[in-house]
Amino acid sequence: MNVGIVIVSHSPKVAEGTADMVRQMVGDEVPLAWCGGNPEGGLGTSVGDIMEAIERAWSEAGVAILVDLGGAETNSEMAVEMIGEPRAKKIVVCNAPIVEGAVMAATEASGGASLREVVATAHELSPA
Amino acid sequence: MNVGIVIVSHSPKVAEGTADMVRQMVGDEVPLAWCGGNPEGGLGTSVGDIMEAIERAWSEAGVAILVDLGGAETNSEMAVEMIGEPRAKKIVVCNAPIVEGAVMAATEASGGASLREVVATAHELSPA
Amino acid sequence: MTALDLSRLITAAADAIAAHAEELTALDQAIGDGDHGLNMKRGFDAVRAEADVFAAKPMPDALKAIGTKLVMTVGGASGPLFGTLFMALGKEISVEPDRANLTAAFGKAIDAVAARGKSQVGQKTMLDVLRPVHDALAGGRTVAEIADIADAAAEATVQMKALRGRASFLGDRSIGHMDAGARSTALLVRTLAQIIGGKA
Amino acid sequence: MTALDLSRLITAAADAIAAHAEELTALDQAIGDGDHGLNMKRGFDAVRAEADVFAAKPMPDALKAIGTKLVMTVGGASGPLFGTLFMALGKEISVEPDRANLTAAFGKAIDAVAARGKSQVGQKTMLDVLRPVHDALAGGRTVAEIADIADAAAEATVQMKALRGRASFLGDRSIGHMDAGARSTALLVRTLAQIIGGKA
Ligand SMILES: Nc1ncnc2c1ncn2[C@@H]1O[C@H](COP(=O)(O)OP(=O)(O)O)[C@@H](O)[C@H]1O
Ligand SMILES: Nc1ncnc2c1ncn2[C@@H]1O[C@H](COP(=O)(O)OP(=O)(O)O)[C@@H](O)[C@H]1O
Ligand SMILES: [Mg+2]
Ligand SMILES: [Mg+2]
Ligand SMILES: [Mg+2]
Ligand SMILES: [Mg+2]
Repeated sequence: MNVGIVIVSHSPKVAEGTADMVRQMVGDEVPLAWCGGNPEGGLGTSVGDIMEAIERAWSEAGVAILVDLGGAETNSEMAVEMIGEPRAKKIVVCNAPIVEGAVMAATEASGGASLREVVATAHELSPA
Repeated sequence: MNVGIVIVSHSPKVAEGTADMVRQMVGDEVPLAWCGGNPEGGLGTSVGDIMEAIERAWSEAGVAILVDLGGAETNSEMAVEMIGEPRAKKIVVCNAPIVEGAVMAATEASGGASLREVVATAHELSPA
Repeated sequence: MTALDLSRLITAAADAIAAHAEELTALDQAIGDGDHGLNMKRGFDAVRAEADVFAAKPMPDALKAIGTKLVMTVGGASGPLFGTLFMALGKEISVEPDRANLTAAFGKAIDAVAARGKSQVGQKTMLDVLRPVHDALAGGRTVAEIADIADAAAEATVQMKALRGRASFLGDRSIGHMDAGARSTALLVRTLAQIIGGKA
Repeated sequence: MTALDLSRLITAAADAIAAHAEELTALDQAIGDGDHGLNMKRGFDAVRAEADVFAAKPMPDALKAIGTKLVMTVGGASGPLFGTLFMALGKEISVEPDRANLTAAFGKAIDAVAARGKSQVGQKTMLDVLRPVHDALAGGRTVAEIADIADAAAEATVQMKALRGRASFLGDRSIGHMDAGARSTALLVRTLAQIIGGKA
């Protein structure tokens, strides 16, 4: 089973559009879910939505989360902690750009790469 | 006059959502335009649409273009060449992630930074 | 502390946030994305809506539940940060806390916030109010003094350069504006101090 | 070359792309985003729709206009690349080109494509067909030979690792599949060769 990809943006449009681009590259080979917007639908992120997206993209091989700016990262880390062990140790919030990272991570995941390899591919897109 | 920002994604949703995030940070202080999708509206980019977006975000201080993947970059460079001198030398296609780069570049531009400074801020987000 | 007390504290805190939502948003607009007031109001309104449910629980459970509610409703970076503060406080606090226990628990809760935000004092965040408040608590200051110390600490963020959160995108241009999260923290501290002080 | 000839060439090229659109898309699906057939068809259909307008122009202007049309309509990375090929060809070619002029102009046009794509031979792209075709043209090969050389060159991309374009995201997994842009280039070369050869 391939590693799953979760896309968490402040903007639901960015998250959905990124998922479209990922699907175009990897089809249905990779579990994929996205969420965006605060609990009222404005720009922001929602811990509950992130937890549900992780659920939808869940894979025993692990899940890589791509986020945009600060709050998306903090809320995603919070979501992983609330999901708790044993699953939390198979979920990584990537330090990578959201759009480019999602496409590259998903492409890597579609080839059957491990969570570690998928995350490493995404991290290569960020300054050291 | 502040440097303008143009957002060019394969996905119109990503481009529009990124523009929403930029507006939330900088309001109307920065000329801003976006485009996305191929000439049929599918995922891709359109040189004509990019040229029009540059027109909308035009500033005598220059324009920084943020793009997502390969084709968006090549089509943006083509658009700049077709616009031609004297404006072309005031337009830079940034080597930076689209969402994070657009927010950071616009934030920098809103402070009255030069095109060189705006582009440098975006470039800091990419691996050397 | 009785259930009535906790319910009153919650209501007062949510009222204070709601009354200052526009001010908080304006602070965030100057050097951020202008949603801090809305975010805090959304979270504290949600907490107030279940004030009686929380107040019926033992103090540790009540604080954990309040923290979880904030985490799930705020929608900005401040959500997991304030949420973690309350959740960690609930984990460390006694059912009938005295000042020593409260001080120790508060210190650990601040450490948890710093870990969540990968941040520390001096970076122009809520931590720049939380730490001085903890020090004042540990130093035996009165509740009135603590409220003043919190305000002064928020004021002191004006001259800091932001190194965490969205304001850090502005670099030197973040100097000269008060941090929104520092302001909301001071506001909460004064509100709680007034009620506790009024009672004492 | 008469206006009739150029119009026939355009129509034949557009027909060939349309007939192979699904094959090109399938190649791009294996190691890309699966739109190359659609992209090329969109571009060449647009060129065919104005075949007579282009054919009425002198050769240099016709090629530049065809290139511009491809740039504006293809919608993928192949648009500015094929567009640049035709635009640069139009800039270098004579009104009545002989083989020497065609060869020189084609060489310069390929350089322009390489500059546009920041790419070179061996990176599993259209350049891996364009260069061998230019060499064959320079080496005095017949049009039939040139068409075979183009096909072989496209076939040779199967074993290459992609270093440009979307296929490069796959790293080693790009090996074992033909590059879509190399295939469409070979297709265009054979189509033009057949018409020019049939006429000669
Ligand atoms: N990494 C962090 N560590 C500590 N506090 C932070 C951090 N990031 C943001 N903050 C605090 O959160 C406040 C911003 O909250 P808010 O506007 O609700 O969230 P967002 O920045 O996601 O829009 C800041 O003013 C600051 O006090
Ligand atoms: N940088 C480049 N240099 C040369 N050729 C390239 C480059 N990038 C892509 N190509 C060519 O373009 C083809 C892909 O075209 P297409 O699928 O239409 O565009 P996209 O990759 O934007 O979806 C590739 O098969 C390759 O031959
Ligand atoms: Mg904010
Ligand atoms: Mg926000
Ligand atoms: Mg393609
Ligand atoms: Mg494409």
